[in-house]
Amino acid sequence: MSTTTGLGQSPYSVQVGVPAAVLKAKKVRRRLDLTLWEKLYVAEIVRGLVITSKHFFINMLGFIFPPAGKKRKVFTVYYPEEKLTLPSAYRGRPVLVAHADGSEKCVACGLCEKMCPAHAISIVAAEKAPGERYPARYTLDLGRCVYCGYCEEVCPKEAIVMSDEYQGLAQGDRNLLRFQKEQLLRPEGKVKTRLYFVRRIYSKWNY
Amino acid sequence: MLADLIESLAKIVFIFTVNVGVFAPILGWVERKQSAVMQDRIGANRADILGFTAIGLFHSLADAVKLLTKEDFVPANANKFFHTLAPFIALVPAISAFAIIPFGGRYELFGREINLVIADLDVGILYVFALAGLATYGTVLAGWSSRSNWSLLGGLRASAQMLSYEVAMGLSIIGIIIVYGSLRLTDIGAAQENFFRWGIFLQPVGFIIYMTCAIAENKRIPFDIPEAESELVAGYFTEYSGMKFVMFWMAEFLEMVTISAIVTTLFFGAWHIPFVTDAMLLSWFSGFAGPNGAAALAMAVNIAVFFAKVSFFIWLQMTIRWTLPRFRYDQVMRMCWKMLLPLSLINLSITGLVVLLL
Amino acid sequence: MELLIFYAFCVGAVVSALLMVTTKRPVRAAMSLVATMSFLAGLYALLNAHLIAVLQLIVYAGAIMVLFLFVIMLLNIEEKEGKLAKNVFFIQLAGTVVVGILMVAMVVVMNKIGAPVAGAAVDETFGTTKAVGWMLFTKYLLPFEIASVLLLAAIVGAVILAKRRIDNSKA
Amino acid sequence: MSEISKDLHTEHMVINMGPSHPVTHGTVKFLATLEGETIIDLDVEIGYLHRGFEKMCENSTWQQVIPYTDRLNYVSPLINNTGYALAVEKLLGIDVPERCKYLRVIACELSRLSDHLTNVAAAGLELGAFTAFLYFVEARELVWDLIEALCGARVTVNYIRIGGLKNDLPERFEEKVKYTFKEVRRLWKDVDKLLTKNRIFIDRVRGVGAISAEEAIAYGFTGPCLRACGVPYDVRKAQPYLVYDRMDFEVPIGETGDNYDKYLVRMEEIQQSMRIVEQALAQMPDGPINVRMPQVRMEPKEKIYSRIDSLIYHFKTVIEGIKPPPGEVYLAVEGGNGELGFYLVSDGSGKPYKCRVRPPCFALTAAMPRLVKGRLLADIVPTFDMINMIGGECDR
Repeated sequence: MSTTTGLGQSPYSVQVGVPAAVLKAKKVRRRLDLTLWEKLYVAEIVRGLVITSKHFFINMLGFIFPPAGKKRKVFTVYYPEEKLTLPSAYRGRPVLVAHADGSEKCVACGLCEKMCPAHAISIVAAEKAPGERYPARYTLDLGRCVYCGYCEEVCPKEAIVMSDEYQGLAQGDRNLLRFQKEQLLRPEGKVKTRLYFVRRIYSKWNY
Repeated sequence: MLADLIESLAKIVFIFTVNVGVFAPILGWVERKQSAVMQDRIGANRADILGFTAIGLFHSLADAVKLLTKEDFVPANANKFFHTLAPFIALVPAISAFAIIPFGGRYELFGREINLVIADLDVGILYVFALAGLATYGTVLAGWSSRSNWSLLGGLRASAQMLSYEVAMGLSIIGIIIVYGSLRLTDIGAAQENFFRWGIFLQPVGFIIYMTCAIAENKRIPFDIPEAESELVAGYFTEYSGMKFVMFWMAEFLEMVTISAIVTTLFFGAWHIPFVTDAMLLSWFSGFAGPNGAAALAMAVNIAVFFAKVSFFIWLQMTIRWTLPRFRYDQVMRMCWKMLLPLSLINLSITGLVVLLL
Repeated sequence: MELLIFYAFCVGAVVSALLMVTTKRPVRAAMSLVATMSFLAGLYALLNAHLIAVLQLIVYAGAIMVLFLFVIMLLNIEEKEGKLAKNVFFIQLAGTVVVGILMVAMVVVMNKIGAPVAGAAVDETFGTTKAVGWMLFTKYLLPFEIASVLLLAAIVGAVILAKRRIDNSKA
Repeated sequence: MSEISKDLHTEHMVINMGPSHPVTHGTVKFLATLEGETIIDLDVEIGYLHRGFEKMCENSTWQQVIPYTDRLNYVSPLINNTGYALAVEKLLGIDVPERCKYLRVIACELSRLSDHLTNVAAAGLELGAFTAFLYFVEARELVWDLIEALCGARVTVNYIRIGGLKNDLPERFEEKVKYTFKEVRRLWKDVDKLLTKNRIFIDRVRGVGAISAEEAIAYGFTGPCLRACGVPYDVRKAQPYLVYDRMDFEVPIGETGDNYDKYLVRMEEIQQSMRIVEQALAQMPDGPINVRMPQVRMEPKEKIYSRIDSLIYHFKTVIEGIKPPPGEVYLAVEGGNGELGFYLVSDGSGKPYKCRVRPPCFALTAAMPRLVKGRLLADIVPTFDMINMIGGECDR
């Protein structure tokens, strides 16, 4: 305590070596005492009621006469019937990209497995032909996945991307969340926008 | 004799249906929906029958089914007898308080004089206070018998708060009683036929005090300290579930209806439309409906006007509940004893003086 | 019909009063007293004394008994048997004798005075707020005022006693 | 002592508030000893959300830590990301491009905005003002929409990278910001009207949880709670990082350090944060967002697909991790609750030797008994809300 006493005399700015003009302190306590009018409770309560009932009536009108192009004024979404438009950056469940013939693009290099912070990916690599690797088993434990998007970021083959799928991830049994290669494969056309997004964000501004 | 019995039975059935059958379940929905609209949300809208949702109205039905079939849990250490008794004690006064509130005027129908009130008691408004006093036991016993620290604290807070506010509430009403010279609610209602003799113009301070005390008595925000969920989990009904929980809940809603009805009767012209007397109504309707039809129509108009006013005050109470933060325990007591009580005494003496001088 | 209700209330009042006396659990006793008060209020109401009935409920059942209960809860008195439990037999005997004597006395007095008057015997305004108020502020004004002064004195005395105790405990 | 009070049997009531109690959001337990309703003793027990963050870091590469930091203060994850990335960059001795700095400032301030909105809203909620809560949650939802458009996730953002960023601004971001801030300012005004001058709210928060500046510093307060005591200490001003020295903003300070001042400071900081975002968007230059160091920040995808040297670097960086020189570094940023410090030790390998976090709300939570002792039970509510303890950060 003794080291910090005397703070009242020397402003704190002196102690940290920053001039007071830089700190630009602004007092926020607008008034110390309430006026009698405010002390009576009633005025402020009425003001609060006016605000909330303003919201009430505007929203009621918004339900009865919705603004053009929308169903209602409040922006809550009726989830299963209506769905959000996801931004292009959105990271949903990771999926594997398939070639046109249905085989996976993945070459089982193991970068995603290595990078995954949650250790959700495990790959068993095999060779189709000499020098042509492929994942014999590709297990993605969605119970562990944290949707960080590192797998997509490190993949040198555009073989795994974050899709915009977010449904079907609530399961009673954890084993059902261990997705195998077959469950994860998506045709290239389905994740085209994401592939384009990934390619673009990494190249456009990097240098 | 038989006709009397039928008449009063009809009135009881009507009020009971309106209160327990219509208001209590629907208010649960109204509270959810109104708060949602106030807060830029949509609110309950999922429960449906054959795909028809009726803007969420079926939620009250679903709630009822859910709560009735829910396990009725009693803590191991609780005093089972009082734990079971408490919700009933809370609910019964809330239901029976409506008996003395007039919801219409006095009319001649088929040669019988019909007064639209279940019991036209001479002591009138005092009856409501008596019942409010009994309602305290519900919360106190619930808090005590649960054998939970939160419940006990809630019960203690509830008893102190409800006792204190009863005093100020009683005193705030006396002004109205002096002005109209009667305790009988039908008299007070009839006296407000003239728009400029509505209670709100004669006793504006009394209205504010009564409204405050009534909300405090009903233990709703900003006075919900006995159940303040962020402090005491749920206060005196922390340990209740299922049907018993619903009874506290219903008691709260019914009390809200009663408060609105009393405010309407005492301060907002009861069943009257401004500048329209019952005689005017009768003369308008008798033009095309005959004397009996006119009386029936006038009664219907009275009832409609009365319940419209009641609905408005329910809306107002809900708006207050969803707008304001809650007090602290000591602030509630200070407000009662140091602000409302002196204020109502001053109001009382000024009213007495004015009445005496005029 | 009315008589039946009257007797039902009577029986209720007596039974709950007995329960109040016999039970060893404080909260149960307090609640029995509340029940007695409520039944008494019902009796008053049936005797056309509506104001008294309501006041009985407001003041005794509504306020005073809540305070009783409040105190019992605050003190957190366990549901224990009282200290007198050892000599139950003698106490019961003594109680029976006392109650018996009282009963006999009551019967004698009743016979002397005659049966209680029926409700119809009083005039129309009996028991109305106006009538009671009129009596209170004219005929019985002095006793009324004296009672209020007495109560005030009691309140002041209670405050002083409570305050002194706190001061003492601090010192 | 009189005979009566001697026999009078009184005892204290000990109640457990938490770990699952409506007010102890963030999972903490208060062991309160009550005399009537007055708190005569309070014990704070933390650790219910301990995940072993610091130990986890020691077993992951430097890049892998970033998603973990999201979960520290989960209300303002971008600030945690930034703090960690800056600390590692300081260890590496590298400087990120201009545009990256501005983007980081924008991200940080959006995060601070959501943090303060949540905090003020939750305080209102727990005092019973549910509507004020939902107005600010609505505002926060809009801010989160911005964050989602920027980062791809609302809470677990994982946006900042060592030596750069994950991606650049999305299209039409300025328009969205403009719209969002218009709405946030509208809702801010409504909440301000609902709470700031409401006597009930003032009674609940004014004078409660007051602490002097000296004591606050002794306890290790930082952030809005220290500023509420009247000390204009803000890491963004005192030790400017990124481009905060180019921003024109004010440091709101209070007077007594009570909950009302904390509330006012936070309300004002919401406004200041919006100002900073607008300025940063206006000043932001065009250019790269990542450093040109293949051993730190991976090369663009096209290069990796086409060039063997890039691919080799890429593999080396991912598998072995970034290898900062041995040494130790401490770097603090202004988090949502105060000074969020990262103390990192490197032994030259691909993994942190030690990663220690200085959580601002740990010191604040430690002062809880001092703030509420002798006050009423209900005063725990606003005091704890204004302290804004975040379990993920406090327990780590």
